[in-house]
Order: sequence, then C-alpha cells, then structure tokens
Amino acid sequence: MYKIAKENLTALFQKIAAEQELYLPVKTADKVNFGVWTEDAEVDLDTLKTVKSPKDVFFPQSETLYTCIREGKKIKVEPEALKEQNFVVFGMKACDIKGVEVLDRVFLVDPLDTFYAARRDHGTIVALACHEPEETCFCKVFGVDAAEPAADVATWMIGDELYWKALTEKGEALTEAVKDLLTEDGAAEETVGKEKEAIRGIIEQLPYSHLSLEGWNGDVLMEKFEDPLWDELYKPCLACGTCTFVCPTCQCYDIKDYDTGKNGVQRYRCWDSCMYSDFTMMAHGNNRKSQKERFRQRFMHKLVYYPANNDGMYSCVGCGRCVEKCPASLNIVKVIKAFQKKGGEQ
Amino acid sequence: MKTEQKRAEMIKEISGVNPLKCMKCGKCSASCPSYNEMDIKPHQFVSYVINEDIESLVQSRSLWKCLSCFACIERCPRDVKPGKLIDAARQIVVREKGQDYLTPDEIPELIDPDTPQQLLVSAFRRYRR
Amino acid sequence: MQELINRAKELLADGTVARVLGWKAGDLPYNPEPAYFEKEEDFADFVYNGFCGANLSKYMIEASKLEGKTLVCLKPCDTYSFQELMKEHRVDREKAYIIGVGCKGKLDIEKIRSMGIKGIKSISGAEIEDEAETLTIDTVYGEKTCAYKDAMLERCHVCKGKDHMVFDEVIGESKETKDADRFAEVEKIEAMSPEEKFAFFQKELSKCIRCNACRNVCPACSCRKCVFDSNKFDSAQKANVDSFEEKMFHIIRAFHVAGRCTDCGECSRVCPQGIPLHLFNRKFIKDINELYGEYQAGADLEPRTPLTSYEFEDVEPGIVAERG
Amino acid sequence: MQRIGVFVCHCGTNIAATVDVKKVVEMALHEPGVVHAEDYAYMCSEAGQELIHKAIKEKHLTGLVVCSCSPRMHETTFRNAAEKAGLNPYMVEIANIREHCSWIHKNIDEATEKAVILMRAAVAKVNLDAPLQPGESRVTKRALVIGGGIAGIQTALDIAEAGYPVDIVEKTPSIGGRMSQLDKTFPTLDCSSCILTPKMGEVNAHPLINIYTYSEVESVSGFVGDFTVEIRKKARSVDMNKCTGCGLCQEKCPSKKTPSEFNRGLSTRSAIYTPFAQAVPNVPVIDRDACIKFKTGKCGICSKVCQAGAIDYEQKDEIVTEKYGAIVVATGFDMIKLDRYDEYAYSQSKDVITSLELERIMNAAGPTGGHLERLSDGKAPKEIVFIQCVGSRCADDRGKSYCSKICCMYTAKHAMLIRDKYPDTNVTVFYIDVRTPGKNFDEFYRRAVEDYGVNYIKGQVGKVIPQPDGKLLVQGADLIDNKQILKEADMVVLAAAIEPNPDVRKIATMLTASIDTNNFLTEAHAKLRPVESPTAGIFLSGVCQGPKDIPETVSQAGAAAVKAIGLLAKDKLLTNPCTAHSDELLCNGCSQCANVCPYGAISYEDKEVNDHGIRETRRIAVVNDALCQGCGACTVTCPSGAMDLQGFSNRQILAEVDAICR
Amino acid sequence: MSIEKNEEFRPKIVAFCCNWCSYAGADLAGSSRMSYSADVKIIRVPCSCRVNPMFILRAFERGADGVIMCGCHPGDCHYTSGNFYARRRMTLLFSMLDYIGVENGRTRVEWVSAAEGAKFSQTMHEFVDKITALGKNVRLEDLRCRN
Repeated sequence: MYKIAKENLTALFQKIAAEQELYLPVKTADKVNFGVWTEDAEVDLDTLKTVKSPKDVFFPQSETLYTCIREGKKIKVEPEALKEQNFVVFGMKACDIKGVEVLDRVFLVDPLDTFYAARRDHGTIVALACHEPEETCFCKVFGVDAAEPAADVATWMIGDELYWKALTEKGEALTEAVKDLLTEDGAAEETVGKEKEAIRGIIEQLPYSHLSLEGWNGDVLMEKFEDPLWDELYKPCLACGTCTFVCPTCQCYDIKDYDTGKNGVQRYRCWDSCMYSDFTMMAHGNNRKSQKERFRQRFMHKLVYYPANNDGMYSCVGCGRCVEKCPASLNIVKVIKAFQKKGGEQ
Repeated sequence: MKTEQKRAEMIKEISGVNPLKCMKCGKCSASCPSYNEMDIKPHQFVSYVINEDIESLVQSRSLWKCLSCFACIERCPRDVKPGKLIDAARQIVVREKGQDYLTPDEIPELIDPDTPQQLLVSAFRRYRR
Repeated sequence: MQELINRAKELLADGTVARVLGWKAGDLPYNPEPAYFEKEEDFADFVYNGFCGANLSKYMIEASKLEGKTLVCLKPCDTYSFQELMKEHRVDREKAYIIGVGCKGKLDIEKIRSMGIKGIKSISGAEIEDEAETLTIDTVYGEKTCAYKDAMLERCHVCKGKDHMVFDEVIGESKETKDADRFAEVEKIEAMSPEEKFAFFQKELSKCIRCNACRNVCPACSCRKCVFDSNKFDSAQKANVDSFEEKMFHIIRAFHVAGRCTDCGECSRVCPQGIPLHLFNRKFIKDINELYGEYQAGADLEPRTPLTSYEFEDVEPGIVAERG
Repeated sequence: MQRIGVFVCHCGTNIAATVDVKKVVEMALHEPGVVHAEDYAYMCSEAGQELIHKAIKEKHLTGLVVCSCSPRMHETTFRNAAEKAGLNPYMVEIANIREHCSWIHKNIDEATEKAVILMRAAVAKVNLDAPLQPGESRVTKRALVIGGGIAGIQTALDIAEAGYPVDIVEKTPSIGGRMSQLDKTFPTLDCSSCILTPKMGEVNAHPLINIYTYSEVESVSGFVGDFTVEIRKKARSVDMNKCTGCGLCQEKCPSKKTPSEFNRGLSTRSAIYTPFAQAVPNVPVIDRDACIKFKTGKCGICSKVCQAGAIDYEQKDEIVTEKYGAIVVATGFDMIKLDRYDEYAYSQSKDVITSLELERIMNAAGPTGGHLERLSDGKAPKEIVFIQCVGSRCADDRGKSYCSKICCMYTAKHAMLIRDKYPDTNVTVFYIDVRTPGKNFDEFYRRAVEDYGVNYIKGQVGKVIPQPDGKLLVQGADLIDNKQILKEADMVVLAAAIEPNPDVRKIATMLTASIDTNNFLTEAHAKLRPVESPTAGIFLSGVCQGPKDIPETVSQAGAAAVKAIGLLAKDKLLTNPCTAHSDELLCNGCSQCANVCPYGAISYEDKEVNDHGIRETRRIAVVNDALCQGCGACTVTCPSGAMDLQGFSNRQILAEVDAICR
Repeated sequence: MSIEKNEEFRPKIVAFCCNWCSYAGADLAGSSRMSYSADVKIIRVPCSCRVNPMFILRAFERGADGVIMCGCHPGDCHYTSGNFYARRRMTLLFSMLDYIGVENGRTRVEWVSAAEGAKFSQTMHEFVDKITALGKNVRLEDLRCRN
C-alpha cells in the first residue's frame, strides 16, 4: 500500500492530467460536482456528497449520437465518435461505484450501449472512502461498505495523508504511472484498518443504517403495485426531476433531435425523469397518466422491477442525495418506512 | 482629388452644410445687410460651392464684407445657412496662409480669466485674417 | 402549534373542511413534508416548525379540484402566492379555508450544512413556540450550535412583512425577520461590468441540471404544460446542453412570471445546486418598481399586472442603454 | 410535408438587375419541401399568374412562395391566383426581394445572398402554413363622416345618394368648413358661398343624412363593418327643435367682445352666436366661456327675447352611441401659427395678414364688408406685397417640409381680384417657384401677370420692417436681376403653410388609422389606394390626407364615398382568418390574455377536455373570431403558449428566425 | 477582454417589423431607394406585440448578432395598444439581457411609421454600425449552431 501527503495531491493531479483526462470533485459557485481537472479548478475532497452523482462521467446528461446533414436532396448521417482516450475519475465514493455497477447491468448487456461501454473501457476509477458519513447515508442497507470501496484504486484520506491501494489491473497501471509521487508505507494497512473501523462505527450510529428492506424484492410486483398506500405517498411530489438527476443509478434517457440549422440535425440523448409528465409520452398519450403512477414507477423500479431482472440487486445504493435534495422532502427512505409501518399495523 | 474639389469638401466639412439642400429661394440675399457691397451674393455662395469654384470665392470681396450677423443662418428655410459657408471659406484662406494660430483650448492658459468672452471671439475673427 | 391542531380538528369535525393541508413530521429533524390530514388520528404527525418552509399555495391548485373545502395553512408570504393564483383563476377561494399561520423565519438546512454541521441526529430550537435565538444540533460528531438567524432562508432576511394578504383566520404569532435590503444583491450585480455579470451568471447557471425543481415548486409557474415541455412551441428541452440552453430557460421562465412572481423565494430554496434563482425574478421586480411604479404581485386582486397594462408615458426600451 | 413552388419575379429589371434570379431559383430547389422553382419577368402579370396556375396543377403544389415585391403590394394578387388554381390562399407567402432587397442594395452578390435568405425564410414559413378559412362578419349599413367641410359634405351626399344613411360629426356649430370662409375660388373665380351653400342646404335636407354639429367623436371601438362610436354632443344651450333661427338673441346679447373664429379674429361676435349667416343648422350656440349668464348667473336676456323659448341654460353634454359600417375622415386643415416667423412682423403689424384673413377682408360678409382696407387705419392699400411659402418647404422645425400646394393659385387669385377691383393698387408677389399643375391653372396665373399686371419677383423676402409712418418696408431679393429690393408696402399678405387639423391626431388614435410625421393620415397605398386608410373600413377625404384644392378635395370625397358605398353594399365581410386560437390542452384559463386583448375578443368557458386520456372540466380561453383582429398581444402574454396566432404562429416565426440565422 | 477585430465580419441582424407601420416604412425606404446594409433581414409580424421575447433569444441562440424590433409610434398602433405592451416587454427583456452581461447595444427598439422610410434606413445604418463595432455575439450563441 502507498501513501501521498495531502499537499502533494496537486502534483498527483497534474501528473495524471498530463496523460489523460481527470475528473474529480470540483467546487463551482459553492457547490461541488464532478468536473474536469484544470489548474484553476477548486478541488474539494472534503465534501462527502457531490450534488450530482458522478454517473455522468460514464453516462453524460446529454450526448449527441449522430448528426444528419442535408446535402442537396440527400441526407448524410454522421455518427458521433466513441470515447477513445483513457481517463481517470478520482474520488468516487463506494455508493457511487455501486451505482456504476447498476448502470453496467443496464448498458453493458445485450444490446450493448457502445457509448457507455467505450467510456467504461477507458475509465479508471479511483475511489475515496467516506471519512465522515452523514445522516442521510444508508449505503449499508444495500450492502455497500463505505469504508472499503471496490474500485480500480481505493484510497483513504486520513489526517494529512492519502492512502492508496490498487485493486485491479487498471489500478496497477495507474499506480505505476504515478509511482514516483507515492511512497510505500508498511504501516499503512494498520492505519487504514483503524480508519475503516471508525467509519463503520459511525455508520452504525446513522439513523437510516438499520432500515429494513424486508418485503421488497422482485416477487412482490402486484402486491406492491396495487397497494393503496401510493395514493397518499405521492401527494407532496412536485413532479420535478431532482431525485432522478442527482441519483447515481437512474438510467432513463430520452432521445431528441436538435436542428442546428447550418450544422445539421443532431440526434442526442439526454437524461429523462420518470417523474416528468411527458416521460415515455407516445402518440396515443401517456402510459402513466397521473403523478401517483409516475411516483410509484420510480420506487417500484428501484426496489421491485430491477431486482426482478437483476438477481435481486436493488437499483438504489443508499447515497442519500434524494433525501437531501427533494424540494418536498420526499425520498425512498420515507417510502420504505411507510410500507414498513403499514406492515407493522397489519 | 483636385484642389478645388478638396477645398469644396473642406468648406462643407468645416461648415457642416450640405449645399444641395438649397432650394434657391434667395431669402439669404433678401436678408443680407451687406448685400450691396458684395460681388458674389449670399445665395450665389451656395452654387459656387456646389460648382467647386472656391478660388472665385476666396478672391471675392464678399468674403470680407460678410458681417457674420447670421441673419441668413437664422432665416434660411432649408438649413443651408450661407453665412456658415462664407465663414468656412474664410477659414480656408487663413489655413492656406499657413499662419499659426491658437486653438480655442490653448487660450485659457494664456488669458486672464476676467477677459470678456465677447472680446475673445472678436479677436479670433480679426486676428485670424 | 397545538392551537392550530385543535382548530383544524374542530373544523374537520364540524364538516367545515374535508381535509387539512399542512406539514407532516419527517424522519429526520429537518424534513417535514407537505401532507393532507383527513382523520383525527393523522394529526399525531402534524408539525409546524422552522423547517416548514414549503409554500403550500401551489398544492391548492389540485386541492381546488377536490370535493369539499381544504383547510390550508399559509404563511404570510404564501398568501401573496395564493392571491395571485386566485387572480389567475387557478385556485378556488371557495374551496379553501385559509388559516394564516404565524412565521418567525424559516430555516435552510443547506445553510446549516454549509457550516460544516453533519451527521445530524436532532435539532432543537426550531419549534415555532420557542423564542430560541440559537439552534442546538445533536450530531454523530458531537453537539453543535448555530444562531437561528444564520440558518434562516435568504428570503426571510428580506421578508415582505408578516401580514397575511388573504385568510379566514390567523393563528400563531409572527416575528419580524427582515434585516437586509431586498434589492441589495441585484444592485451588486447591476454595478458589475458586462464581463463580470456574464461570468457570474455563467458560473451559477453552469451548475443547472434542468431538474425543473424551481419551475415545479413555483406558484406562478402553474401552467398545465410548460412551454419547455411542449412540442408545440419547438422549445422543449429536457436536459442541459452546451451553452445557451440554461440561460434561455431561466430568462424565459423569469419573464413568464414577471409581474406575477411574488418573490416567495421557493425557486432558490429548492434548487439542488444552490443557484440564486431569485436574482432573476427580483431583477424584474426591481425594474418594474423603478420604471412602472411600486408593484407587489399578490398584494391585491387587481387583474392587470405590470406586463398586461401600460401608460402612454412609459419609458422607452432605450433606457437600458442610457442608464448603462 | 408540403410540396412548395417558388416563383421568382424579375419585376422587369427592378429585381433582376440587382438580384441574380436564376441563382435564387437554383437555391430554392435545395430547400426542404420545394418541388418546383422558376423565374419570370412579371409574376403579377396574367402570364405570370398562368405559370403559377400551371405549376400548382401539374406539380400538385400545396404551398407557394413568391419572391417579388412587398406583400403589401401583391400578396392579394398571388393569393387570388392560388385560389383560382384550387389552393388555399393562405398557403402563399411572399419573400419581399424588391423593396427590402433589390431596390436598396447595389452589390449583386450581397443582394442575391440576401434574396436567397429571404426566400428561405418564406419557404420555412410555408412549410408550417395551414389552410385557413376566413369567417364572416356583418356590415352595419350606416356611415360616419367626421368633419363637415366640403370634403365631408360631398362624401356624405354621395353616400346618402347611394341609399345609405350617413351621420356627419362637425366640431363647430355649423357645417361648411374652410370653404365657407373663402370669397372666390380659383381658377374660375366662382363665389365660394354661391357654390357651397346649396350643398349645405342639400345635406341638411337629405332624409338619409343626420348632422351632429357642435359635436365630437368621443370613442371608437369595433372594426370594419361594425364600428361602435360614441359621439359627444356638446351642450348648445339652445333647443334645436324649438329655435326658429330668427337671430334676435344674437342681436340683443350684451356680450359682444369675443373674437369671431369665422372671421379669423378680425371681428367680434356675441356670446350666443351662429358662426355666419348661412350657417347650417341655423341655430345658435351659447359660448359658455363668454356668456354673462354662465359667468355671473345674471343676464338671461337671450332667454327673455326668444319667442320660441329655445334657450336652455341647463342643457348638458350628451353622449350618443351609434353603430357604423364605415367611417370617413374629413377633418380638413388649418393655417400654421406664425409666431416663429418674426421676420415677417405678423404679430407686430395689423397690416401683415395671412391669405385666409385676406379672404375674409375681401368677402362681402367679412369684417370690412368686402372693402379692401388696412386693418390698422382703414385706408385703402396702394402697394400690396404677397410673400409665398411662409412655413412651407421648410427644412427646419419652424415650418413644414411639404409644399402646401394651394398657395400659388390662391395668391394669383387674390392678386388678380385686387388688380381687377382696385386698378390703382400695385401688387407684388415674391415667389420661389410658381406651381400651377392643374387644368387651366397656369393659364390663370399667366392672366394675373399678363392681363392684370401683377409683378412677380423671384426671390424670397428676408424681412418686413414696420415703419413709424405705418408703412411696411419689405426687404427682398430679385434673383433674376441679382439685386436686393427694398419696397415700401401698405399691406403684406403671407401665404402661410397649411397643416392638418390638430385634432386629427386624437381621432387617428381612436380609429387606429396611421398618421405621418406631419399629421397627415396615411393612405393604404400612395398610388393604388389613395382614399383608404391601412385600417380597414376607414376612408380619407380631403386635406386630412394631404394638401389639396377644392376640385381635388371634391373628387377625393367622391372617391372615398364610393369606397365606403362599396363596403356598405356588402351584406357580409370575410374576416381576416389570421386570428388567435387557444389550445385547450395547454390553456390555463388564467385570464392574462383577456387583459391585453384590445377587442374584448377573449372570453372563458368551463369546458370538458380530454387531455391524453384525462378528462376534466377546465376554464379555457375562447377567441371570438369575428372580434379578433390578429394583433397577437395575447400570444406573448400566454405563458404556456396555448394562445397562438394563425398565419403568424410561434413555430412559423421561429422557423423564419432559424432560416435567417442559418 | 479584447474584442477580436475581424475586417471581414458581417453581422447577422434580424429585424422584426410590424405590418402596419414599420414594414411599410421599410417598403418606403425601398421604393425611395434609401439603401442600408444587406445584413439586415426583416421578419413581418402583425404588430410589435406579436414579438415574443423567445423569438429574440432564439435569434441570438441561432447566431444573430443583433436583433431590432420596429413598430408604430406609441399611440399610433393599428391595434391601439399593442406597441405599449411590446414596449414594456422589450424594456424588461433588454434590461435582463444587460443584467446577465449581454452587451446592451445588441438589442434595440425603434418606432418607425409607414411614412418614415428615411428613418428606417437611418436606423438600420446606425444599428448595423453598432453591431459591427460590438462584433460577433458569443455570449448568447448556442455552440451547436456555431459555424
């Protein structure tokens, strides 16, 4: 295991960025989001949660798929190039990494999403363990260990040192590339071990850590779908897309055209939200006419439909961003608890 | 550009007058107190400029007979204001004499602040000949 | 709060109202949610405290369609929104029983977080009955305190006043919270050079994720279908893209609510990226006040707004360039 | 997808000399939806329209773009052509490549490039055009004429003769206007009253004409075929039905110091007065500002002497509301004020007068009983100087930029009349140009010079200096002799510029009729629609449209009448189908649109809608097609974009923007 | 900030003209042969009140360098009051554009009557000069539409 002093991190970033693109938490106008590293960027590794999850590194909020250009009476189709350069994402948390796993099961199965696959192939993830988990965190519920992120490289920020451990071949390669900035530390395992324990200790104390997922699995489709509880739960929902846009696992997108005039018609995809009234709107109208149906869709998808198709894996990783950001203070935890409470009453 | 053409342009530039606006009504000549002293009459000034015969203008007696009373400027219904053309022609003469003369912004530093403005203006007219 | 609950129960019991629209305690100390209460026992979860910032007037659009009256708890600033919605025939006054609730300033959890307070287990001092000047926050990382005032939403510092514009009755006391000039921030930007202005908004708006929270929470944005969702207008965009999109969205949104926006501040409260969206609306309000006379949307039921009325002597658009 | 035909007009060389029309045709064929493009020398000609007809039939076109002159010129022509070939006329768009392109640009490449872009924008718009069907609206078979001068009188008579009722609204107590103030008329020297008075009588007696004198238009609403007008009948203080017009009241009235408007202030009148002896109606009014009874409460002599008991001090202004199908504006003119022409001493000497004052002096019913005399001392003038173009043809803001048109002729008339009646009086006319286009006009002017010895001097007067002895020293220039002239005169007559009646601005605003910088009402087309305002149903008669003499005024009055009759003869009008419509699925029912609608065309109804399967009753804006005039104010006010304007839809305008910016 | 001075720069200018006054004024400028730059392209609208701020923003988004709106003089609107509403709307919109840092010379409103061909031409001259001096619109342009 290696370590690097906090004060040398800039040198580390410079070194990485010299070879490939580097994404990491950057503060802009008071908010921290993943962004491309530049000399001017204000890197912020202390903020636990970026506003948006880093999923857009692999699945951008909007990306052009191809462009149609009119040449006289003919139309030329120019597909967008796939990602060909390697890049590094630094500072992803355990929950977000699990989020990528959820996305993989959607985009990397047949039919393969080549745009996503190219980004996954070329991306190396350097994870950062959660130093001070917060009350909105409930990753433990979904089997995520915030103290021991599973990525290409795992790192821990302890005091003024960043501890570095490569976990995969990609991770080894990156370590090799920056090795002259890292120092070997024999006592590292022990130091990191203590940190892990501390983190796990805090997680035990968090209010959501013991949330029960009992009764949520791929087999309860109709029972949950028809539950009258939805009639009440959705009511505060404002039908905005905040929860879906900050979520590390939401993967719905819409495909739209933009006529640039001179540069042809760009066909692009962009994140969509099942909370939106025109989500999956078709010529005949809408599958889900009411906000209740749209609200139900989101949670049923995360806790029932997705597990049903993915060996019981939930499509929530407990990052807690929706808990923090929902304008109406709704969130998946409240939904789970509401059903739990109702179960208790029965 | 020929000299006369250049001089005509200069007169238009200095005076800010577009002589083509003249409708030949003659109100300038009708208003002029020095009319009888002049060899080229005020309304003719306009056509001399249009025809770019500046030499005749600068040689004319009229140039120095104009009192700058501004009656023609005041009354011209077409915004042609022959008085300004005359004044511009005088300027041409002065400039062509190559005399160094002060510009108005240089004056304040040289002059006693109590000197009446009127005097300064008259001085300008006279000494620039 | 108890008085409010008792009165609500009473009105529910005597059939005056069919339901009560208020706030239900959340599972964290700071996240109560807007909720309907229809039965006596539901009131166990009823809460009204410093974190009940949500403006419930917009929910009355849907509630107006329900059978019977809805009792709605409106803070002073919310009543402006309600009255504006009345003016626009989007809510039915007959379907509402308005209890004007007192307000001592509402809290912003983001402000508390920005002080580095995290792992929150409980918060005391946010109760409406308390005269507490200080919030005491118990966290997994130890006990923290912060001044109530420092945790208040921006909008409460420039409060329009604690009078309810429309109500059936008022319950609870209010406390003046205004301690800043409403247009100071706008003036600060106005004083910048074009380059600085552009850089400022570019930075803020680059964070926008087009989640539409600002729009959907806005009581003035009450369109059944927003132009930005409508294919008819050729302007529908779902996600942020390269450059102009956000500015276009936010300018048009501000323009659509200009003269109707009551400055309730919900847009800025809910923005996940903390974009000070109220700066757009307030700019229009400031311009309207300066150019067309003082105007407060929602303060009356006069149907014409500054943008649907005019004076012969109105200033020309050239004023913008003239005042530089 | 549309099948669009693009037709590029050369307009002879008007377009083709500056725009490469072949290039426009070639580029058009690359545009989406365009299946046909061709050019032709004159698209608007019979042969050009035939090309369009043929292409529509053969290529099964669904839309047309004509690249030609302004749509204000030939849009209707091409729409009609399309309709004849079975195409909806609203599927035609015009790219204005003449007025907006070839005529203002010189560089062929630039002009061609711009023409292509304008063509592209029009194609983009047609792609989104939808066939429109005009609705129908009714026509109120009654006309309103504003102004009771010769223009208004002639228009009213002509309309009434065609069998339609007409109301005349006249601001002063009598009809007659400026013409009633004139003595003789050129070029035949007829007595003005002799030819006008019978017409006034005819109007008064006509069963279909109703005259509101001493009245003003208060408000106008509605639109072509269906205007609603409020007329304020100012309190006359005399009962029109009782008064016999005996004139005793005027004779006995003790307040006789008010300057007579009719005599241009050269004489005075009583407080109760008819402006002149032949006034129609021959019923006096009480000028309440001058009347002792109204000022002090005492007097009441007129009431005492009135045998008919017609005096009514209690009378109040009355508002009459009436509906009209057509409105003719005939508000006439006045002379400009001369207070900014100090050099002519108008305000310093009583003997410097305007031509209209001279008319009154020459008139037998005027202040001097028709004797030509100096107002200062009553002496007969021996030297009279006329000064032309006072305030006309002026480039600065003291006067008017235009030629007042009538002065040359009336001055010749005056000069001639004076020389005829007073042969020992010398008349000198200082002129800049003498303009006499008109039948027998130049002959008339030549007679003044050749037969009557009027001295015409080319050169404007610089100054008029009143002398201590009462003479007027006129300082002028003779540009032909190239000498300055100092002439002593006994009287100076100024041909002051004429200007539209100042009230016309207010009336134009009420009528939404457009007006130019000189306050003359704008005609719909300078050459082809000279008596119509661009606002449908509003017609122009007389000097309100531009300077005119009497014969011209009368012919224009007749023309305006014919246009009005043509309108009134219709039972129904086709309405402009470019009206606003509200998409019921998008409408919030918020009432914002109704707030800005100038026509009250928007109402709201509770309507059950089916919004993609959700059925609910919603408050929805409904536009009354007959009332909507298609301004589009509502479309911008509507935040959800529910309100859209047919023919100028949001998507169409955006498409044009995109095409231009491409 | 240095403005790139490009000798070849030809601005793209969109002019919205109301049908009754300004479009007719532009026609008059045409029939009077009062030339102005070919960079100005006119869109005919029934009334200045038909101009949605979105049209103006869209033009900028699509790469226009200046947008000018012309209508009847206040009080002379063919529809009585349309230009009054337009005046308030544009005043607020321009103020907002100024507020977010867009050079305020890029937008303009001018009242041009049907009789003011000369004013139309003069106004377009001035506006084109102003926009040429300001240079390319980069702040509001959508990158996707860039050349």
